[in-house]
Amino acid sequence: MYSDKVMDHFTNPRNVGEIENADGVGEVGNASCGDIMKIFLKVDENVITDVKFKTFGCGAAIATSSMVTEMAIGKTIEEALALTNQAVSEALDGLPAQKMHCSNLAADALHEAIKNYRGKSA
Amino acid sequence: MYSDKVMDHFTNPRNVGEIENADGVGEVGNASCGDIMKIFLKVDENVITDVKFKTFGCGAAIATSSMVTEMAIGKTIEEALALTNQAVSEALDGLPAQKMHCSNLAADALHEAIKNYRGKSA
Amino acid sequence: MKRIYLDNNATTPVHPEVLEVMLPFYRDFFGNPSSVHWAGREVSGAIEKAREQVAALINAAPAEIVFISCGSEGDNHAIKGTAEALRDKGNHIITTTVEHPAVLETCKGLEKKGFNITYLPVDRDGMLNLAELEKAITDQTILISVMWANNETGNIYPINEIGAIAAKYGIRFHTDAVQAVGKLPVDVQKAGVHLLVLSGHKIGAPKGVGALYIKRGTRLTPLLDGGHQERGRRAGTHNVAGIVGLGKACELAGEHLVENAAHMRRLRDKLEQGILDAVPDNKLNGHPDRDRRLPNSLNISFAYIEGESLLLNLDMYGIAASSGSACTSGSLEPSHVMGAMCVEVSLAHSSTRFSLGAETTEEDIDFVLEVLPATVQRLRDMSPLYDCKKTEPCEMCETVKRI
Amino acid sequence: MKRIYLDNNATTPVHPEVLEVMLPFYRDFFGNPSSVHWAGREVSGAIEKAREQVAALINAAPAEIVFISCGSEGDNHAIKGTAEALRDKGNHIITTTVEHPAVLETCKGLEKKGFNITYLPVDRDGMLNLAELEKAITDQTILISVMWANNETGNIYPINEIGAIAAKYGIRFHTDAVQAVGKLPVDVQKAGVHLLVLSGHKIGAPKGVGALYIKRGTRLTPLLDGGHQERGRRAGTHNVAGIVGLGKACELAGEHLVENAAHMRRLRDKLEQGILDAVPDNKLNGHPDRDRRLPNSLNISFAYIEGESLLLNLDMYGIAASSGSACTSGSLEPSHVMGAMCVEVSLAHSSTRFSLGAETTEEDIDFVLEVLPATVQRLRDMSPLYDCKKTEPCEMCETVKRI
Ligand SMILES: Cc1ncc(COP(=O)(O)O)c(C=O)c1O
Ligand SMILES: Cc1ncc(COP(=O)(O)O)c(C=O)c1O
Repeated sequence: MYSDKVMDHFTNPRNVGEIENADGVGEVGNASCGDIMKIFLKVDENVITDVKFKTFGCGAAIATSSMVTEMAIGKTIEEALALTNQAVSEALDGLPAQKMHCSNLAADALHEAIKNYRGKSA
Repeated sequence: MYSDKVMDHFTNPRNVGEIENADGVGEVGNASCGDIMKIFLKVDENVITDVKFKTFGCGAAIATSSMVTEMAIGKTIEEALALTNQAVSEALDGLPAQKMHCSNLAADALHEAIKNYRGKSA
Repeated sequence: MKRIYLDNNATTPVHPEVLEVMLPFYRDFFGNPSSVHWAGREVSGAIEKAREQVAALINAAPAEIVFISCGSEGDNHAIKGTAEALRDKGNHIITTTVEHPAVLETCKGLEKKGFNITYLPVDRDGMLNLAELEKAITDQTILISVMWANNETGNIYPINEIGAIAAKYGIRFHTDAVQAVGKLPVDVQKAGVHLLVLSGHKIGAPKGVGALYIKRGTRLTPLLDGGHQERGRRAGTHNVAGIVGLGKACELAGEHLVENAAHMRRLRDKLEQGILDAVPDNKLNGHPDRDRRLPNSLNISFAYIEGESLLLNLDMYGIAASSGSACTSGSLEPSHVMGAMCVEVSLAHSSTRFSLGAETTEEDIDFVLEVLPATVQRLRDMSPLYDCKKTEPCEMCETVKRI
Repeated sequence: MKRIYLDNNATTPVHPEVLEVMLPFYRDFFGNPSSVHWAGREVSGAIEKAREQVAALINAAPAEIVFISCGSEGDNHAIKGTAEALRDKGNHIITTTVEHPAVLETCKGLEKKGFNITYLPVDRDGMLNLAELEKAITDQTILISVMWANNETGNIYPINEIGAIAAKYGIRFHTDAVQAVGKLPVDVQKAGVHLLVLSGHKIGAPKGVGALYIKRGTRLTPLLDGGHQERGRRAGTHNVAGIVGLGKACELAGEHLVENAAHMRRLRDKLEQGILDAVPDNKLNGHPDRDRRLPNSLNISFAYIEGESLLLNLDMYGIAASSGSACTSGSLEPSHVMGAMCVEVSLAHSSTRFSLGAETTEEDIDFVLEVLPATVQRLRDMSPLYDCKKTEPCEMCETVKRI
């Protein structure tokens, strides 16, 4: 069902956890849908220096969360905002069709965290 | 589907044929039903001395025809009239349910032949 | 005793290669393809592979294939599902008088629910008049259902032409291709069909599995409601081994189509000619042009005798065939196909079908030709319809003789 | 890797003895049981023997058994067939909110056709209130459909009592016994049911075969119209090998019922107690009294984590289980059974079903108990719902915590 890349990120998720005193925190999803993703950011001079995540959800939700953290670290805020859910799923060699709707929200969570960061720093 | 007795009478039918100058001839059934039985009688002093049959029909029709000839030979007219289709099928160790309606008419054919004989001799 | 199986239109032996690919799914890979764990994953790929194999044989896309339990289910699904989905568009269905009971009885059931059914007649050769078909179309017509080939006579219907008529009027077209698949090239796109039914056990797959082709975009109400299997088009846990077997059987059927058809055709023609030559007072049922019948099918009536008793006699020689006699049909009437072709009733009762398979041999045919004439004669000698002028004139015999 | 199959409510492996009796019907006896020749006769007796074996397991008469292709077909047949046959008597059907989709979706379909359906609620343990059932009966009620045992929770419903209520009001009673047969004694006469469905692949027979018990005298419109098979009650060529396998599986199920149930019960209780003791923040789904659940079933939610990710983790250990999570149900909603029991939604997403089989071993259970607690903990450590007070208050967590 899942690609090897998805299974790799699911089995060995990167950057799990929280960042204390994060510069930005974003959360998307809800329990009725079965997926909640929370992203924590550290930003230094407009560059994302650290990202961590916590996710309640299925294999795809965990894998996309892990993948988005890897993709975001080192990017500028603007570059990170250009990251799409589609790009995340492509980086994972695709997701099953029925997972595209609910579990592919990691980029949204990242964007929420950036919004939260901008709100704070404004 | 068929009992051994039915198959025996079907494979080696007794008394197939016609009787020239028969004392009685009876025919029952019709082609749309798929079964036609014709019985020929020789009667001597109220005793059936010979019976022959010709049958167009399925295995059950042929076997019951054969059986009824065996059962009738040597019987008086009255005894032969008491022979029922049921008795014929029992003598064959039974017939499949769907065959009881259409193919179990041999005793009727015998009775028709007796009627024909009585009509002639009256 | 040697066994000669000439009833391949009733069912076929499971092909050894088909059984071989099925066995692992009984022994090791027993999971439910809907499951996410190893046991499910082991089998879900196999289902999709089979879907591709079935699709390839009929030139469909895999997503257009729905697995079902038998041909009858497919016909019920296609017709009832259309009736329900398109009820608002109309209540008229066109079919033929020679369809399989799975179509005819389904249509009769719909009549009770307010549908009008046109049952197109056939001529004495069992063929349709396409002008009549076209004339039968009304603005209420929601479905044309015509079989690709007839199971009793082997007659092949002009599916491409019917598809063109359906397309011209924008009417949905269903074809029961249970007898055509594996014996003829079947191309759903060329034929312009929206719904096509095939059944595994007619093509070397096991009994209990079949497929319904549903052209993309065809609104069809499911027959079995329930779980999400087959993308909501057919509920029920997949018959995994059966489906895998069906896939393999379709692959084999595609690979060997031309060669198998030629082989059966040659032997069928030999059998046909042999019988016509050796047994008097016969009547061929179906199209006299052998090109317009399935390459494996021969249906012939032997006047004055009844079919079941002939079958039983042939059976004693190890020869398996079938008959349109009431005695073998499960009903009180002889074959409705013979009736539709205006075959006289006692000839209908004697209609005998020989349907060959890829495994049929020359020796099989020779043996049938060796024993059949005397067997027919033996039964004729027992028949009151035969040569009955000797005794007294009989209206029945006259009818038969006229044919 | 060792494989531990704890998903027997989804499907079971084919019993080796079952496969053994099936194989001759793929290899040698391939005939169509409707045929009169040797090939047909070789198999028709086997079908009738299987019918007796199935009937014996549920205390029915063989003539009351109709072979079908799956449990879903049986539920559709029983309910739609009743709706059609008894439409003139009324248009009200009583069922429950926890039925299998094969019942629920069928009932939803009937609603569109003018039927009124009462979906009886269940309490938090998943049980029915029989007084409510009785109150729901109107003079329009034509059918009560209540499953014998639930596939997700294993809850056993009081079928005999429901049968008595149905009898009191002269209402037809259908029960989906797909999960009960083979795990509990099932006696159609004692239960007073008119229609009962069982499915082969849940009891060691292959997928693609099942049986519908139709009590003598029960008017039921067929779901599949066509040929005369099954005395007109179900058209379509018999799945001979599958039917033979189902017969054998029923025979084995009857012989080993008590011993298998005791074995599964002991191990299930060990697993249940072990999990309840070792994993905090859990919720048992289903009746707390283990006597009122199937002896093989355990359904439990682990707060803060989602079911599919737990399944995938267990799968990496070779453990096969299932979940009520939306991600495994094929729909966007978590299990309707959890919903009916008012299980809070995130707990519904984490509901995990372990269903044992006769082949489950003590070592299997020990291994699950060894790896499960750490696996749950690992996912909890990844979950924003777990221990989230550390960061900021979260309404969701509060909901979960309250359970
Ligand atoms: C209670 C219940 N009813 C019906 C079914 C449907 O059976 P099948 O999968 O054979 O169609 C199942 C199994 O999935 C079940 O557990
Ligand atoms: C033309 C045709 N349609 C439908 C069927 C029904 O197929 P099944 O026996 O698989 O239900 C058959 C076979 O009996 C057939 O020959």
